[in-house]
Amino acid sequence: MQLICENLACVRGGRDVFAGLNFNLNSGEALVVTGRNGAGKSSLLRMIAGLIAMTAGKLTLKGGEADATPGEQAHYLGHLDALKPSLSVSENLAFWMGYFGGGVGIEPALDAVGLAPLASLPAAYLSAGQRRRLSIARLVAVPRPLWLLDEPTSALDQQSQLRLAELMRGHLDTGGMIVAAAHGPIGLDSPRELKLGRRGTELL
Amino acid sequence: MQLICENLACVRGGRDVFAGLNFNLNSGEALVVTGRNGAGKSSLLRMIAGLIAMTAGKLTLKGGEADATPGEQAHYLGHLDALKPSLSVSENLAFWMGYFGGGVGIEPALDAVGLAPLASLPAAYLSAGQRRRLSIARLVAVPRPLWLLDEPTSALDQQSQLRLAELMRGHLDTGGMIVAAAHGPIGLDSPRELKLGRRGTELL
Amino acid sequence: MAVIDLANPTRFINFVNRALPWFAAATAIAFAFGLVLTMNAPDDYQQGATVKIMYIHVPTAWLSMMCWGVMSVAALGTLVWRHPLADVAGKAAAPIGTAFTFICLITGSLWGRPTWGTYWVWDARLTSMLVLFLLYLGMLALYWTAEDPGRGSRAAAILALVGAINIPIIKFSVEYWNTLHQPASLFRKGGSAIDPSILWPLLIMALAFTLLFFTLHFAAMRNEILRRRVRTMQMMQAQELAGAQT
Amino acid sequence: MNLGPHADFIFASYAVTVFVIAALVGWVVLDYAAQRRVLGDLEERGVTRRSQRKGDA
Amino acid sequence: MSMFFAILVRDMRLSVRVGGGALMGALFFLIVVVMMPFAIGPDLNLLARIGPAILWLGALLATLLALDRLFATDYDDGSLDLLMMGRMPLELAVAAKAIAHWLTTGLPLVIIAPVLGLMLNVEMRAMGWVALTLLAGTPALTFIGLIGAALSVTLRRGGLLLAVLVLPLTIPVLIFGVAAANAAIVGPAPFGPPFTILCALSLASFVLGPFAAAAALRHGLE
Amino acid sequence: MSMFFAILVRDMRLSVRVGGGALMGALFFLIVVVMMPFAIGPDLNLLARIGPAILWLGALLATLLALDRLFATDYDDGSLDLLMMGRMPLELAVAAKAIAHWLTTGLPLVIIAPVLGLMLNVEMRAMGWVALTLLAGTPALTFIGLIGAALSVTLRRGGLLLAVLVLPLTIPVLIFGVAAANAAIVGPAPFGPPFTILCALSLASFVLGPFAAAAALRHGLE
Ligand code: HEM
Ligand SMILES: Nc1ncnc2c1ncn2[C@@H]1O[C@H](COP(=O)(O)OP(=O)(O)OP(=O)(O)O)[C@@H](O)[C@H]1O
Ligand SMILES: Nc1ncnc2c1ncn2[C@@H]1O[C@H](COP(=O)(O)OP(=O)(O)OP(=O)(O)O)[C@@H](O)[C@H]1O
Ligand SMILES: [Mg+2]
Ligand SMILES: [Mg+2]
Repeated sequence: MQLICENLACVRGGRDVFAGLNFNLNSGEALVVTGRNGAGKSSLLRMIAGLIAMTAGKLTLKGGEADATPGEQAHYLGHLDALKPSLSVSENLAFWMGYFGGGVGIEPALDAVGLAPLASLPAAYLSAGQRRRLSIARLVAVPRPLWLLDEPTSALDQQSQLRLAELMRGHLDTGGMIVAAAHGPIGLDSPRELKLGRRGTELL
Repeated sequence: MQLICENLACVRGGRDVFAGLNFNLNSGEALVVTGRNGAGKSSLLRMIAGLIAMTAGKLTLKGGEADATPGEQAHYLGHLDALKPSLSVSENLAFWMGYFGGGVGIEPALDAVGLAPLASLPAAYLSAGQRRRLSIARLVAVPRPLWLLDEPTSALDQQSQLRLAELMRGHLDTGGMIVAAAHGPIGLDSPRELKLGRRGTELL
Repeated sequence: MAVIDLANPTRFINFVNRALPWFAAATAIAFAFGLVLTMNAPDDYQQGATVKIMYIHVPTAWLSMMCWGVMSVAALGTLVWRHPLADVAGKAAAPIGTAFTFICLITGSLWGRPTWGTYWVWDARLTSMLVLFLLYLGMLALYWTAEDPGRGSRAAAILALVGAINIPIIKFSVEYWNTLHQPASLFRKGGSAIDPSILWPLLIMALAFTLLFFTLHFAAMRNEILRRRVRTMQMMQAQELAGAQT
Repeated sequence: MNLGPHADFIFASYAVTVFVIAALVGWVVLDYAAQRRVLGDLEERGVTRRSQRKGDA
Repeated sequence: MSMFFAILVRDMRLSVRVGGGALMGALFFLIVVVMMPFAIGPDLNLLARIGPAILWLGALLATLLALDRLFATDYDDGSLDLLMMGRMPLELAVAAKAIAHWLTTGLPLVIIAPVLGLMLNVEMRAMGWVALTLLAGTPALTFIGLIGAALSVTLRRGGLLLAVLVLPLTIPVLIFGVAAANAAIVGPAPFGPPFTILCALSLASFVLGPFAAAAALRHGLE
Repeated sequence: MSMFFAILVRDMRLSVRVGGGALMGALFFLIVVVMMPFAIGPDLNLLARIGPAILWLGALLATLLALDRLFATDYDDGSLDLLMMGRMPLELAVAAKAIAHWLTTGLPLVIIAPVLGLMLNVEMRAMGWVALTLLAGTPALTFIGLIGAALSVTLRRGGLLLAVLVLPLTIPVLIFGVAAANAAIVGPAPFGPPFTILCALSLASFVLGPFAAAAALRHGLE
C-alpha cells in the first residue's frame, strides 16, 4: 500500500498555508511532519483525513480499497478527543467501534492503553492524559491502514508515551502507515521527516 | 507593598489540588510557580486573582489599597485572550483601558508590544502570537502593582519573549510584583521559585 | 469579450468599470421614459388614479422573484464549481432582492388601503410575498452572522437552494390555507383586463427596474470583490508583520 | 395631472420607492468609496496581494 | 446499517443521561402552552377554538429551538470530524442523528400534547386527532430544522439564527397540521386531504433534510 | 461611571458589527408574529382581539431567547474573568451589559411592533399604547432573563435551559403587559393600574436582576 500526495496546496481563511507538497509513503513507513506554529501541520493531516477541502493537488491511497477515500481508510487523532462525558469509557469506545465497523474488541483495546480498570467510569472523570489514551484505544480497536496523529504525545505521561510508541511500531510492522505532526521526538526510531516552512517544504 | 499568602488551600471538582501553601512576595520580586500538569499552578493564580474561591487560608496585599481585594489590584494574563474579533486592535485595548481605568495611552502600549502598525486591524486577523501580545499590552497600558501571568511565553516568538522579559523587568524596577506559572525559564534573571508537588491523586 | 472571461474577478471588475456608466444611463433613460408614460396613462375606471401604484408594484414583485432565481443560480455556481464570483453574485443580490420585496409589500399595502379599505389582508398572494420577504431576511441574517465570507457564502447557497425548492410549496400551502377559511370578503381584485394603454407603461417600467437591478447588482458585486481583496490584504499584513519579527 | 382622492397613497408609494432605491444607491456608492479608501491605504503601506506578486492571475 | 444504529443508540442514550436535553423540549412546550392563557385571558371558548393552533405553534418552537445543539456538541468535542470519516454516507449519519432527536424530543411533545389540550379546553376526543397530526408533522419539523442546525454549526453560532432561517420554511407544515387538526375537530372540511399532505411533507423533508444538512456540513466545515 | 459606559458602548458596538446579534431578536419576533395567523387562521376579528397577546408573547420569547449568549461569549473568550477583576461592582458591569442588550435587542422590538400590529389588524391608535406597554415591560423581561443567562453560563449549557428557567418568572410581566394593552384598546378597565404595576415590575427587576445575576456568576464560575 502507498499513500501518494501530489502537488498538494492548502489555503485557509484566504491565506496560503502551503503549496506544491509532494511525498510518497509506503507500507510500514512513518512520516513525521514538523514546522513552526501555524506552518500547516494540522492542516495537512486534516486534509489527508478529508476534513478540509484540497485547494489543489491529488491524494491517493494506492493498494487501498477502491471505493473509499483515503480519509475513510484512516484514523485521525486530533486535539479533540471525541468523547462524551456522560458515557462510560467502554460505551465511548463501543460507539466508535460500532461506527467504524468491528475490530479487536473492547477489552483488549482498553488493555493496550492501560484503561481496562476504568472501563465503567464515565469519561467526565478522566484526566486529560486518560482521555487521550481512550482516544488512542480507538486506533487499536478498529484496524485501518493509515494513522494520522496530531501531536500524539501531548498530555501523555512517560509510561503512556512508551506504550504509544510500541503501538505505533506494531502498526508499522503489520504494514500500516503513520503520518504524525510533532514538535519533538515521538518515540519512533527513524521516521522520515517532512519540514513545513515559510520557504516551502523540505522532505528530510 | 507585600503579597502575603497564608495557609492557602484549593479543592477543585471535589479533589484536593494543594493545601497549606505559604509565601510572601515583596515589592520588586517575582515568583515563578512550577510543577507538573495538574499540580495547580493555574488554580493558584486564579485564586490570587479572585476568580476561584479560596477553600481555606488568607490572601492579603499589605500596603495596597485598603478597599480593594488583591484581585482588583492585579492583572491576570491567562490562556484566553479576552479579545473580541470584530473590534479592531485599538478598540480592544481601549475598552480594557476604559474598564480598568486610564493608563499610559493606547499608542505607547501598542508600541511596547510591537503592534502599533496593526492598530486599525480587526483582532480576528491576528495570529495566536499577535493576540497574545495584544493581551500583554493591557498590562502595560493600565498600571496595577501585581501581575499574574499564566505561561506568559506561550505562543510568543523569540523577539516577543525578549520584549516581554524587558516589560517584566521594568515592572519589577518600579516596585511591581509578578507571580508567573511556567514550565521553563521566562526570561527573568533570578526569580524566586515555588514548586507545587504531587497532591491531586490520579485515579488508577 | 467572451462571457467566460468575466468569470475572473479582476476582469469582471474591469468590465464593471467600463459598463457601469452605460447601465446607469440606460436605467435613467428607461425611468424617464417610463415615468412620462406613467403620468400620461389613463386612470382605471374602478380604481381611479391609484392604478399608478401598479407601475412600481408589479415590476418590483416580478424582480423580487427573479432575484431569488439569480441567487439560486449563483448557489449552484458556489456549490458545484466553487466559483468565487458566484459567491459574490449571491451575496450582492440578497440586499437588493430584500429591498425590492419590501417596496412591493409597501406599495401593495398603500394600494390596498384605498381599494380594500385596509392596509393588510391575509390574502394568499400577499402572504406568500411576505414569506418571501422573511426568507430574504433570513438570508441577510446568515450573511450578517458569518464572519468568514467563504463559509458564509456556502451556507447561504444551501439556504438559497432549499428556499428555491420551498417557495412553490409555500405558495401552494398559503393558497390552500387562505381559501379554506376565507375572511369576510375584503378582497376584491379590480382591473384585471389589461388595456394596452396600461400595459406599455408597465412594460417600460419593468424594463427600467430590471436595468436598475442589474446596475445595482454589478456595482454591489464590485464592492464585494473589493471587500474580499481588502480582507486578504489585511491578513497578509498581519502575517507579514509576524514574519518580519521571527 | 389629477390624482384624485387617493393622491396621498400614490405619493407615498412613489416616495417610499424613491427612498428605498436611494438607500440602495447610497449603500453601493458609499461602500465603493470606503473599500477604495482602505485599499488605497493598504497599497500605500506596501501591502500587495499575492496574485500581484506572481503576476496577475 | 449497524453504523446507523450505533449513532441512533448513542444519541438517544446521550440525551437521556445527565446533562442531556431529552425533556428540555417537552418542558419548553409545556411552559409555552401554559403561558398562552395568561396572555390571551381565561376565555375557555376562545382557548378551545385556537387550542390546536397553540399546540402546533408550541410544538414548532420547541422542536426548532431544541435542535440548536444537535451538531454543535459533536462539533465542539471533535466527534463530527470522526463521523465524517466513517464508511457510511454522511447523509445517513445525519439522518440517524435526526431520528434519535425526534424520538427523544419530538415524541415526548406528541405524548404530552393531550394533557396540555385538556388545559386549553380542547375535547378529549379531538385531542387524539391533534396528537395524530403532531405525530405525522413533527418529523417534518425536525428534518427541516436539521438543515438550520447544520448551517448554524458551520457558522459557529447558535441561538436564534436557526429559528430565523428555518421558521419560514416550516410554514407549510404548520398550515396543514392546523388544518388537519381543525378538520378533525370542527369540520366541515374533510380530515383526509390536509393530513395526507402533512404526511407527504414529512416524507419529502425526510429526504431533503439530510441531503441539505450533509451538504451544508461538507461545504461548511474546515 | 466611565467604566459603566465602557461596557455599554463595547457591547452595543459588538452587537451591530458583523457577526453581532443586534437584529436577530427583532427578526425572530417578526417571524413568530407573522406565523401566528398561519396557525390561527386569517380571521381578522379574532386576530385583532388577540393581537396584543400575540405581540407580547412574541416579544417575550424573542427577548429571552436572544439573551442566550449574553454572558456565554464573554465566558468563552475570557473577558468575563477580567470583568470580575474590575474596580466596579460586578452588579454594575452586569447591568451595563443588560442595558446594552436591551437597547440593541429590546428597543427594536418595540419599534417594529406597530408595523406588526397593522398586520394583526390592531388599530393604528391602539398600537401606540401596545408599543408603550412593550417599552415599559421589555426591560423587565431583559433583567429577569439576565438571571437565567448568568445561571446557564455557569452551568455551561445554552439553548432552552434559559427559557425553561426564566419563562415562569416572567408570567407577571406578561399578565400586566397584556392587561394594560387590552385596557388601552377595548377598555373598560382603566389603563393606569396595570401599567403602573408593569413599570414597578421593570423597576424591581432592574434592581433584582443584576444582583441575582452577579451572585450567580460569582458563585458559579471557577
Ligand atoms: C402588500 C400587498 C400586496 C402584495 C404583497 C402584492 C403582491 C403582488 C405580486 C407578488 C404580484 C406579481 C404576481 C405575478 O405576476 O405573478 C402582484 C401583481 C399585481 N398586484 Fe399586487 N400585491 C399587493 C397588493 C395589491 C393591491 C392592493 C392591488 C390592487 C387592488 C394589487 C394589484 C396587483 C395587480 C393588478 C398585479 C398585476 C397583475 C398580475 O400580474 O396578476 N396588488 N402583486
Ligand atoms: N479554522 C481555520 N480557519 C482559517 N484559518 C485557519 C484555521 N485553522 C488554522 N488556520 C490557519 O492555517 C494556518 C496553519 O494552521 P495549522 O493549525 O495547520 O498550523 P500547525 O502547523 O498545526 O501549527 P501548531 O504547531 O500551532 O499546531 C495558520 O496560519 C492558521 O492561522
Ligand atoms: N474547571 C475545573 N473544574 C474542576 N477541576 C478543575 C478545573 N480546572 C482544573 N481542574 C483540576 O484542578 C487541578 C489543577 O489544575 P490546574 O489547571 O491548576 O493545573 P496546572 O498546574 O495549571 O496544570 P498545567 O501545567 O496543565 O497548566 C487538576 O487536577 C485539574 O483536573
Ligand atoms: Mg497543529
Ligand atoms: Mg495551567
